[in-house]
Amino acid sequence: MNKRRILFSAAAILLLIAIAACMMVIGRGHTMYFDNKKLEYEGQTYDTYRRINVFVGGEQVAKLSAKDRGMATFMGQKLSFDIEVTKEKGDEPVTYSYTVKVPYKEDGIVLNLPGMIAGLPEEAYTTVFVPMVTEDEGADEEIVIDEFGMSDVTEGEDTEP
Amino acid sequence: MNNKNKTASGKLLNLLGNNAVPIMFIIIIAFCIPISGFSSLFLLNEIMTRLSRNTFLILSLLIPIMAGMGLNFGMTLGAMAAEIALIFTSDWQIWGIPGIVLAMIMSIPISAVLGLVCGKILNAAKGREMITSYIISFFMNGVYQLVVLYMMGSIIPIVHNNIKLPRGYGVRASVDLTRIRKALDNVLSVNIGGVNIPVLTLLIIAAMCLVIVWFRRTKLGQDMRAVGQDMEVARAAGIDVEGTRIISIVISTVLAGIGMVIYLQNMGDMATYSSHSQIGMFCIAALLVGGASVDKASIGNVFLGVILFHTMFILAPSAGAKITGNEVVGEYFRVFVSYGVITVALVMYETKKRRAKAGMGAQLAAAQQEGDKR
Amino acid sequence: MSNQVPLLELKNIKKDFFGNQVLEDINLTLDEGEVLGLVGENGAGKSTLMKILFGMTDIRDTGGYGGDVLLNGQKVLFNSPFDALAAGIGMVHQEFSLIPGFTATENILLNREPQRKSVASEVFGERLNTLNRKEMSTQSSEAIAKMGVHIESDMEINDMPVGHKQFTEIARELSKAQLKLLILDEPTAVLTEQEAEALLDSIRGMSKRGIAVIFITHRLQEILNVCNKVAVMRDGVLVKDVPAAETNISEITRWMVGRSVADTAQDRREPPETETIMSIQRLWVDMPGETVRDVNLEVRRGEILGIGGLAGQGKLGIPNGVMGLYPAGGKVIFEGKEIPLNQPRACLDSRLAFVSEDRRGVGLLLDESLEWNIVFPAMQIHDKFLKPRLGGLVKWRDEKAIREVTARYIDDLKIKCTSSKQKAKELSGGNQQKVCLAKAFALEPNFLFVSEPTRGIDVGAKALVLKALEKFNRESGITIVMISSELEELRQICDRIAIVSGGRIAGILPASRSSEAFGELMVSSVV
Amino acid sequence: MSEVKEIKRTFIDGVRENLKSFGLPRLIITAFLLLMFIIAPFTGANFWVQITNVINRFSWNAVLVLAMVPMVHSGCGLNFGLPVGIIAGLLGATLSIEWGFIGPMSFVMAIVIATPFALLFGLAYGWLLNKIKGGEMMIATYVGFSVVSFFCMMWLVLPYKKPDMAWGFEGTGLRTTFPIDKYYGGVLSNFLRIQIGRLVIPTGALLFFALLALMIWAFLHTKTGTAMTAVGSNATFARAAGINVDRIRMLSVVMSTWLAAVGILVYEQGFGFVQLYNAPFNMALPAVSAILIGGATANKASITNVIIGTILFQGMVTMTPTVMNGLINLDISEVLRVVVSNGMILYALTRKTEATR
Repeated sequence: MNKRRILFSAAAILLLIAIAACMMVIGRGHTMYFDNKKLEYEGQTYDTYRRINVFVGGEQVAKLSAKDRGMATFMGQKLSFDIEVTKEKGDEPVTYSYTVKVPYKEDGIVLNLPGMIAGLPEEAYTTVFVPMVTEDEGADEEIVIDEFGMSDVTEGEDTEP
Repeated sequence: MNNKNKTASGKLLNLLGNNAVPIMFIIIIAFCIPISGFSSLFLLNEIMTRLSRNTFLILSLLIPIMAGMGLNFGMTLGAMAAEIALIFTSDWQIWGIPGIVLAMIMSIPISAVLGLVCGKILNAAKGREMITSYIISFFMNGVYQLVVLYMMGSIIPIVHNNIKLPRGYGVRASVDLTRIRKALDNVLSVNIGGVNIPVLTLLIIAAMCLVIVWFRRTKLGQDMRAVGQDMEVARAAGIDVEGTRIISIVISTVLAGIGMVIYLQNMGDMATYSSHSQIGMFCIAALLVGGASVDKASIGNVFLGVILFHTMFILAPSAGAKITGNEVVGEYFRVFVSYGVITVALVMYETKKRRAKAGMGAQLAAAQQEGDKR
Repeated sequence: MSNQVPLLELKNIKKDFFGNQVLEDINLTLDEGEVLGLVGENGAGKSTLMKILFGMTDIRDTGGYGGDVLLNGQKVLFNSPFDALAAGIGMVHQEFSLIPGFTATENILLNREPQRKSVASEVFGERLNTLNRKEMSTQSSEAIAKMGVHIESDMEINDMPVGHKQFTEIARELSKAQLKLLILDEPTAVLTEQEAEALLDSIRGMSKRGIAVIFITHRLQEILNVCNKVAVMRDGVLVKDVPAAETNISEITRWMVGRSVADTAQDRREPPETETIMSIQRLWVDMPGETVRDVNLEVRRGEILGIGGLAGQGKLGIPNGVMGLYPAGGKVIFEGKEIPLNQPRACLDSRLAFVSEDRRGVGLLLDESLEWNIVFPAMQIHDKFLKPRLGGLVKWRDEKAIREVTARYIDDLKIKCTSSKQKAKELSGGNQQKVCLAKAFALEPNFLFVSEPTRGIDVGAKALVLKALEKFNRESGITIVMISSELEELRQICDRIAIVSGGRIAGILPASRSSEAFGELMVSSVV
Repeated sequence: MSEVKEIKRTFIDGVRENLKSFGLPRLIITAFLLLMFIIAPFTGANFWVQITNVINRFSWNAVLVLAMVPMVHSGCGLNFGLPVGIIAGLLGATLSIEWGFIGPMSFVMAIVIATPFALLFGLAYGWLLNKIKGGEMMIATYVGFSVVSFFCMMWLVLPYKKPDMAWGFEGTGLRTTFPIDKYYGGVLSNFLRIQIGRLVIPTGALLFFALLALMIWAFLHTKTGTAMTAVGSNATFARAAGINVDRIRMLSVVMSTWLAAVGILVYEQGFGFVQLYNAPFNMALPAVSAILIGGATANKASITNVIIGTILFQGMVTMTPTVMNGLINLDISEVLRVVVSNGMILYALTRKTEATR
């Protein structure tokens, strides 16, 4: 009887852990950056396109002219998107569909679209996104815990001779 | 004849007296609505938002009241647990509904441990549960700060710089929750006549209400009611009084943790060091406004309380601005009302307790007179 | 029904509290379905005996008991009331053990509710079983039916008349399937006549079902009506154990109060035939457990008047009411002037003083020194032990005078203490009582109420306290009203003794009358 | 041989007894503070400056802690409603300045003006506490909060005009904080101030506290004071001895409230600023924990408890930041203070032996 209960509660806890694990996988958020930039790979140069429109699930997330960067956020470890590419002014747009996998631990990756359209290997057109280090903040991040309204302590010391 | 009249009017007075707080609030609100100049649509939308945001938190207060432990100021502990969980899910970048669910699950063990500690301390301070739980919330706030401000980032790994303080450890004063903002509320949400209704959140609240109703019918619920009314009798009947009281606090803390996640997903932003500190006070005030007392509270009180209290909360600044020409006055007014309501409720509870003790003497005198007539 | 082995057998039960023998060699047997009436004055040892039988923990905490308890011929040793319950012994206590906001059904089945399993209970344990309300009401109805007295099973305890609360408790015991022996501790005390009659009927019913009952009461007629056997206890000894049919009220009374030693006619003085110093008229007092109803009493100047009676009959309420400690009504005239009730100060100003029966609660400042305890009321009422300072603007405590007077009382009353600065809580009960007396004497009263002056103190201290009172009366001519549950003590020093029964004065007799005469008054209109 | 052992044992027993009565938390705090003093010089902090800090903060806060004593004595418990008196003091301060008093006179007038308010508030507060005997602490807390939040509105609404205090432009409402150098800033601290090297003693402020403490001490030796102690020790005893318990309790509340009013003025003169609005919210808990650290219980407190408690508490408050910063470059003193002071209150609340009855 008691054993049965232990079994059931263990099962309940496991279920919760399983849900949590599942949530960690499907809820992991990533950012995908789309670059319409020139790429040099193995001595060859892949030039930018005049215009690239990026669609995720039929919704336009980026409209890139040459040298632009666009982005999309998504949950889970892979993203399927369509791009609509216009090579030169007046050309008919061409549509490509891609599915890109993102490693769990990376917050964001950058895709070089010209390289991708050219069918280069994955390591050629993907780079890990490194956020810029912002130096200027910090001054505004003074945390004052003032449980007892005793901020005068330090002030009081300053006024000492 | 005269006597009978007296009791009838006495009953009416009693009824008014028992519901003095809600009635007072209805009057305040009725007075403020025209002054504030808000449209009814705006008001309805605001009330709906706050209903979905706060109700779950307030529901967490019901169980300790049932167990006779008064208003659980220690629900703050659950809120802290939820915040710790949300700091982690934010840092791990778990977004949307999964982020919310994960935060809820993660908050449970933290809440349970904090609730256990709180329950144990409260058992050592029987008869003074409220002031003790109030001080516990302050005490634990210190511990929370120790963990979040000094240990996170140094001992407990925190990766992202938008969460960590620039100095390398400690969490920033504000944690951005845009990624889970209203994730719950937006699911199945419908718009009726301009009023946005977060159906899923309301369904969760409804489910919680059902759970509480069901809980009252369980053996544990029955034990809690017994312990709440008379600890000694319950003990004599073989009920584990201390254990039952601890369980009630643990349940309350866990529910408060889950409620806090719901609250914060609606807000979409978390003030790391102050979100929790006021939450207990506002929840308790809302419950009391709904007509609950220190020893009796129902689900109806929760809903009425949320609606009345938060309507006042929305109205006060602009009504205050219109009356005194200063919006800040209204803001202070609502704080004053919150504290005032709690004070009044506590005073009413204590005086009622004392009044119950008197009254036998009059009976004796009457019996004697009765004897004379015969 | 086997007649060879009795249901319950007590063999040579002995019990002492720290050397103070309260039970001596109790032998008693009880058969299935037999009803035993247990009578005795307060302090005779009835409750201690029942506590032993019911496995109350305070017995074990104070060193256990001697002798054996046999149930169905088997020796049993209960470590807690739960053991006793499991063995089939039920007890209905004098104080209600009911949850006020629960219905009768909920109370009857408290912590024994029939339950239904649910999913949650598989995970979180049995306590999340839901209550089976239908089954609960069936079971409680059964128990109520068994009792033979109808009560509303859906009514909340709060809304019930007192009698029904009592019946709810009895039904709770009856609902336990294993019940073989039921102990009823003064169950009729709170009942109206009709309800009491109904209860007696239900006891007969239980007896027919084979449940043995031990019935403790002060209403002797009830015992004769319902019991098979009467056991009389006095001073920790079972003095008589006879079939109820072979005795009568006056005989039982005599066994209850009678001392084996014949009345030693002391050099008793004649009751002084002086004028009335205090006249109490139509007094009611709302003192929980000691309600006073419509008391009229004349106290003569210079006498020692005793007030006796069984516990709970209201004797303690009289001084507490007059002195304003509990809500009271009526009229008290002292030295020709009416004293306002409910104002302790007015009484003290009229030079009345009171030594309370509740030493620790009312009588003493436990955390303060002896000095403070003794001089405090005198200081506050008569401005004694104070020195004027700043031209009389400030009344300063005169520590020297305080120390001197305390030292005097310590000598006079032989209070055992390390110094006059010792805290009151560190003294023994007897010495605490002496401090209370000193406190009253320091007030230099004209009239003194002394309530239970010898309760809970040892024999030596008892004699000292009584002597001190007598001396105080004889030498200073102070009128004393002494309230005590111990009749012999009253008879020893009082001139007249009033007996309170049912909240009213049942009669006043000279102390020289026989114990039996007082005994009959005591049980005359017991509630 | 065995005799020596015997003596030794009784000696150890004696020490243990003393330690027990001293209380473990208090012992830890004292040890902690001593440790701080020992470490302080190694962290580069000047010893005398540290001492000066502690004395200084003691002189600001001691009166507020003293305000606990009368209510504890009459059995009203720890005065969580301290803000009620503080508000009376703030009314005195602001009105005194508004009406143009300056220098030492403004301090005297602030006390004079605060007194009727303190009496009035004290009477109302005491009346309420008499209605709810047994539940004082929780209700006192919330009464304090209610009064403070009510006066948050009042500070805005009342027609204060003095530019030193009021917001410049709109002309309505008082500022949250304003300096009082022109008025009574340092009025006590600088009186008879002694400076020896880097050690500075604010003699005037200490004398003022001593005066008030002496008054309380003297009061407790009078007939009424004795009655107050008795009420706190056993209210039923006092009632049976003819004491009007409600009136004594009322008196104690009025005294506590007045002391709190004076206390906040003393605090301000040391601090040099007046803080309005939310500031009084947080004044009660430090005072409560200070007196508890000093060895008081919920119904026994002495002047000694006040002095020891204030020194220990303020010592902790001033020393830890300096030492912690110097030592590990990590200032967890705020957190430490929160944990210690609330922990102390919790400890007191969970003691079973609140009163021997």
